[in-house]
Amino acid sequence: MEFGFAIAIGGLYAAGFYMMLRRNIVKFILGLSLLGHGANLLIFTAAGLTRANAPLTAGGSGTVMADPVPQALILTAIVIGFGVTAYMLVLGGRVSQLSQADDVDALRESERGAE
Amino acid sequence: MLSLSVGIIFITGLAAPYLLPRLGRAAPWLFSLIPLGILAGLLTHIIGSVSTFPWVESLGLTILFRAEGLSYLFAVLITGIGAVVTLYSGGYFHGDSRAGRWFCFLFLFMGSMLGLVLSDNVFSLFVFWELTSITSFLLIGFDHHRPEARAAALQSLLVTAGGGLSLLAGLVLLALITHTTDLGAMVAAEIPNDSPLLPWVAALILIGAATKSAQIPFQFWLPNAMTAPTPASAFLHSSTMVKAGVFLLFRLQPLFESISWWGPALMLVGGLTALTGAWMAVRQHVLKPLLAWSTVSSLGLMVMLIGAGTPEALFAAAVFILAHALYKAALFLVAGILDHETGERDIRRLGGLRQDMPITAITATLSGLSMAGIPLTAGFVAKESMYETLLHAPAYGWMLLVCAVLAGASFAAVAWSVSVKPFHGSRLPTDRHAHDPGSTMFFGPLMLSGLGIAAGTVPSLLLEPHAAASAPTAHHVPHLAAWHGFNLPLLLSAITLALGGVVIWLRHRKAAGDTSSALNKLGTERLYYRAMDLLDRFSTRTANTVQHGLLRIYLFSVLLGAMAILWPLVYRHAAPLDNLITSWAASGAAETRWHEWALLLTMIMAIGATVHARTRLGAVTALGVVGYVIAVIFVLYGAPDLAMTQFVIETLTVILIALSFSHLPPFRDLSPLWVRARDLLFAVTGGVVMTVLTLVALNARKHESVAAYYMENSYNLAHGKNVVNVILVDFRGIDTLGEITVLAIAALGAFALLRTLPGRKRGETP
Amino acid sequence: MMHLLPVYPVAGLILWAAVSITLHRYPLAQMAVTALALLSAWAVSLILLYTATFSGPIVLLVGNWPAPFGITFVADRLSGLMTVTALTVSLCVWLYAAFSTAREATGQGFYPAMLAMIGGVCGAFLTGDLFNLYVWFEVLLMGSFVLIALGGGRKQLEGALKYVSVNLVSSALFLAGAGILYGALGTLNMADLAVKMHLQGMPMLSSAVAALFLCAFGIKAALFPFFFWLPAAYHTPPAAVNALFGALMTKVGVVAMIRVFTLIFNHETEVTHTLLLILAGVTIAVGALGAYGQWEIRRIFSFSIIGQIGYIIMGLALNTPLALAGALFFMIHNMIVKTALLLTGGIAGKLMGTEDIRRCGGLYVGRPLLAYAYLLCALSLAGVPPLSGFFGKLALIRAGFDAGAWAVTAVAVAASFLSLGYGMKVWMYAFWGPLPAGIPDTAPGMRSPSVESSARGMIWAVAALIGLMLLLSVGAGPLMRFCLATAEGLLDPREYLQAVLGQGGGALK
Amino acid sequence: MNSVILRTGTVYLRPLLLIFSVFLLLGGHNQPGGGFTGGLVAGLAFVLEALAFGLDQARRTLRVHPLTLVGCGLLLSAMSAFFSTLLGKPFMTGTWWVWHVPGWGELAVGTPFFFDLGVYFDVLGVTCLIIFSLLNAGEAEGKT
Repeated sequence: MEFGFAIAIGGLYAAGFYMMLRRNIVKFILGLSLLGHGANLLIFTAAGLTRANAPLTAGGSGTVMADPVPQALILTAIVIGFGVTAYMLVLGGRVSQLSQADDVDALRESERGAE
Repeated sequence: MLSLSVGIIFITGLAAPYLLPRLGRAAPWLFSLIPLGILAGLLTHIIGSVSTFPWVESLGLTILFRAEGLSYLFAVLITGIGAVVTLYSGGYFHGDSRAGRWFCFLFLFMGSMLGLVLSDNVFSLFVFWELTSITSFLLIGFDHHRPEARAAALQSLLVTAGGGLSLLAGLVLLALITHTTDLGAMVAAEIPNDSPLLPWVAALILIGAATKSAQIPFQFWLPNAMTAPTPASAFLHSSTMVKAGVFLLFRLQPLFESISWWGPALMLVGGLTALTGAWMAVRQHVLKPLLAWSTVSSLGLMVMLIGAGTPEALFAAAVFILAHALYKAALFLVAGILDHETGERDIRRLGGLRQDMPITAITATLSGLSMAGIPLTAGFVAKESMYETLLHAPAYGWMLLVCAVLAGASFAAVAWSVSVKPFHGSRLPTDRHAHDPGSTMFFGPLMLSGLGIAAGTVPSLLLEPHAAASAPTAHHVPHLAAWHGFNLPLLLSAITLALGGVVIWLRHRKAAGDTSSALNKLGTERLYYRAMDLLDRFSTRTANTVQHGLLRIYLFSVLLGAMAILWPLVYRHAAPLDNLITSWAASGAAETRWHEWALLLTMIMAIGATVHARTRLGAVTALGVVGYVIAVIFVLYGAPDLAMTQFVIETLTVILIALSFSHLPPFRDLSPLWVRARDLLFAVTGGVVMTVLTLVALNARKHESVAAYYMENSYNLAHGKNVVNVILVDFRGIDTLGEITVLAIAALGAFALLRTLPGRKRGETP
Repeated sequence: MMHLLPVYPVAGLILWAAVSITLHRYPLAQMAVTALALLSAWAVSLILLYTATFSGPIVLLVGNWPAPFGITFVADRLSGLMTVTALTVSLCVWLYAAFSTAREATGQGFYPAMLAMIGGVCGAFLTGDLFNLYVWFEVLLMGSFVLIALGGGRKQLEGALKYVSVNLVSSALFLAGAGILYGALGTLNMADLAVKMHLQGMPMLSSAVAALFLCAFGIKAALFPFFFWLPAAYHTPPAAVNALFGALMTKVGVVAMIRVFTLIFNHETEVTHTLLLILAGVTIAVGALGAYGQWEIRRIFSFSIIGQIGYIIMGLALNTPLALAGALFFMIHNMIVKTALLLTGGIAGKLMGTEDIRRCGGLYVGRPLLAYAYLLCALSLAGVPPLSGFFGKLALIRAGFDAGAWAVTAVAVAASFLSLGYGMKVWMYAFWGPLPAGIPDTAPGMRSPSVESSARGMIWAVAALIGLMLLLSVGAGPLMRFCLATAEGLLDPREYLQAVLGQGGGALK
Repeated sequence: MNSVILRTGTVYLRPLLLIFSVFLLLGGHNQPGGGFTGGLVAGLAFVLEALAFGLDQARRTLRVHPLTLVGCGLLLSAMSAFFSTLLGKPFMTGTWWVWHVPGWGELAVGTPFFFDLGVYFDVLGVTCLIIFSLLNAGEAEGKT
């Protein structure tokens, strides 16, 4: 299964990279999202996959449980990622509104004047 | 005491703008008492000869002052001429509102210069070396409202500071070779002759010294720097700053003797500089450039003598340094008086001023005699000793002699132009009513030129002791006398004077051509401008190439860089990867259940759909599917908390995207096919890197982890059965504190961004 | 007291940020709260530095959980020094902001974002846990994202977008690296990681993961080829924000890099450190050239940050005590001087109405104090002795030649010529030069009374920074000794490991 | 968004979501859930309301400014983290009050709970603030 996951992670990263290199601002932000998914899945996989029970200690000592640490890390990362993506969406929306364009290449105003 | 002396000069400088208006007319006199006092202290040896002050010892940077030998000679020169220039400045800037600033810069410069020559630690020497560059920059650009003053200041700064960096590199290397930063110890240190670094050190230091002392090919900045107010020119360009390079070469000469090219290089550079300076000097008509080019020539002679390298040559150089300082400072000051009182700088329009300005005329004549090298002057003694030395020089003697004679001839011509031409002949009309200046201005130059004559009359008293002390090996020092009888050097002197006369006659006959074109003929200045221009264009192009403004190209470069760094390192481990893959393909594939395959397939299809989507809604939906699949994976692998969070967040994200981009048109294909192909290729490569990295990481899995501790103690110690939640709020609770801060600030930012909409009043709350 | 102090500059600032968010209707109260927060954190950081210097690293086990399990906060010499510097600079920026941006940006989250950002910076310096470091990075990034876009028009938001985007890539890489490290070594505590790395290592992985971190931190530190976000965005926000960024943002990346590469990834130095050295050399050259090619004051000095980051990374890459000490000294100096310069640029821009030096002039006559302030800072930045920039440069050059890194050291020396060049370029045009003809009254601020009074207030912030710079120059000896001790501690981290993990950790190294 | 289904659904869904969110919050320490998911679910309830009945209605239901909610949530979390230092224990040490409730077992309330409560309010506030701001901006744009 890990092998399949490794491919999926590669796919997520590849799609993320590709989308981030697009000129459309929405695609670009979706790309960032994909990249985040890739990173989360990478942590999840790298720490070891087990089809085990959720890490709830009520089940007694005998049961095999999934590693809770990567779960906690990913949860933190997901939430942070959500905050950042939300901000990024608002920012992207404002920029495209101000620049009257959905084309990332049009955003060159701030770097004019160095001629 | 030495540190204190330097310190006092600096403090006076900083306090000058404050003190000046409060001291009134007495200020220049009082100010000049400070260098004078230090001079007296040095001469009477009341001020001790060594003084240390620790600064950054861990780098070998100690302020170590030692007033011995050459340092002592220079210290005497700097304080003496400094006192004169200070007094003179009082008259020159009388009533000028910028006088306070002037005295500040002047004293800072004086202190730096004094610190430079007294330093016996290479890094402390460098500190003061750079300080002189900076302070002279401020002095040269003092009249910053004039474009040529600004340009000259910048030029002098860039040339000398650029050379300074070369010097720094050289000194650091030297410290590396000799294992000391003490100048005295360095010179005495045993350096293996075959040290491969030593020639580099010599070259680097030579560049540093050549820039400072205006040697070819860096000679151009000095005449340009004549836009400085005259007191600065007199101080910087006659006696102090430009001699710093000479000073350094003088001190380090013993270190580099073993390098075969060292002496010849110095002689070549010095000789060429001497000739160039001489040639340029006789073509000038304006007072200060005239003196400036002759200074260049003199500096060349000094470097040439150091290159000759014998003790006699070094001694002759020291005598020449003294004599030159005395007459050149006085002449610069005289030039300043002429400029100040008549408003005229071109000697062709000056004449017959001796009736109106008798004291100035006397001062000029005395110094002029010394410069021309007429017997009974310091200049004569210096010239005699130079000729004497060169006659006995071991190598290239006659060539050097020719240089010296030609330079001497030009000095004679210059002396005539500055000290005879303006004062004799018919009185030419001037803009202002010419008269002798106030005592502050004439006192100093008169003293200096008088001293020049006195030194020439009794050289054994006034010149010999100082010069002798400076020669590194004082075992055999030629005796200096006002008159050595009729000998070969005297004949050479006569020839020199005769040649000088010829030059004067020629100059008198024919009004020389345009001086500016002559300036340009030398080429190296053009080279400087071309280099600066090239730098300008190259840097602008770099800036524009690097910062083109296209975000996706930035991202492409960043990712490309990251992958270029990652790939080889991941690849190094890829060798046993075949095994990994085959073993997983065998065992992993069998283990994998059908719904897992289905999930993976769904995810990959959803990823593809996200990339390929034609509409925004399609892309967002596909992305949502990716998120939900990941959530299902979390459920399957024992992470219900994650799954729940992922579900809710995915939903929210979809709502957010729908809300924030409602105003945009549908997707268009903006990039041409080849760009998409390139990006796709790159993205796939990147994905492969991450896949391989994951596989390698899986292979390097841990055997034990901190998780066991959490499992064990979650309920007993932290009262919670859900270990993930306990980690989040307790074991690693501070992560969560940071995380909710991120959320809070993100929301705040989004709120602030959306509040200031175009067409809406600011400050309305949603 | 040590139960709280090492975490106070982080958690305290967040607490105050929360207070100031709650006070979102009262801008003046927000300003006061910020001052209170920064001052208290500053005082705490001084205590931390003092204690760390004289009685070794202070370790706080957050939540009272033992070392590799809970999160530790470690105030050693490095983190103490960096925290003190960061907070000192922040206080000066606060002073400046109180006179300039306050009226424009309060009520829009300026102060909470600033507090969060500074808190995140301190967290990144003080934490002893790798994933926690990621969290603080995100906190400071989020704060900076908000600050850089606050109240902005089109230009500023475009810059902000670029800034945000590239930095998010860094976060993704960092996350991947942290995940892989946990997977391989089963721990996230940096000291524990160091020990485990030493004992069992990651046979196939360590340099690849090191490279992952190199890229992640390299983006934040604006190293070549990751720096593009910096010149694209830094000059767009108000000067106070620009100065805060210039002082803190890149340095956090550098400090993280120093920490990680001296503590954890110090085994395959021939790969990682050589790579760092090459990148440092190119960064120095491109940074200096790029800065020389600009024409606006804050653009010049924003671009030049890149070059100076190169110097610091060069020190790290050389991996000797002297080099690291030089890098640290250089960094402290740079944080102070760069802030002062960016603020000076802001004042000049306010006075002249433009920051394009070709359209400026006459500031030397009109504003002598500002001019001298600028001159001192620009010279110090160029490493002209006896000002503070010289000592770090000298140490780095010595260390570079000592290590035989001829090419990089030569580049470093040559680039400092360029830094003098661009410093003087500004001086020539904006200060010494006359107001260019044909520009109708470019200097509205020279006469406007409101700009007048705020400029006077703002110059106090610059004056404080210059005072610090001079202090750094005069006291270079003790500070360099301190940096050397810090560097030795970094290269031989026994003390750190022992402090965090107890005897068991110390015995291993 | 003026669909009747949405409105009718929201009327029933909203209280359910809120109760569910509280359940997630309270149970989070022992079962899947916690402050985050709780806060997000609660936030979703208000988002639904705003979508169905309009922004003003949602604002009225929420009563306080979302930003205040964000600030207070963060403040509560931070203060509960600081609490233990008042007792002379390291920062963020869990302080627990344990009661034995007859017929139910042990009831433990500690600072981590208040910390989680802070998270709940923070996340709730954040969700509402962002969505409300976006909706508000959309409305403003629609008007102009």
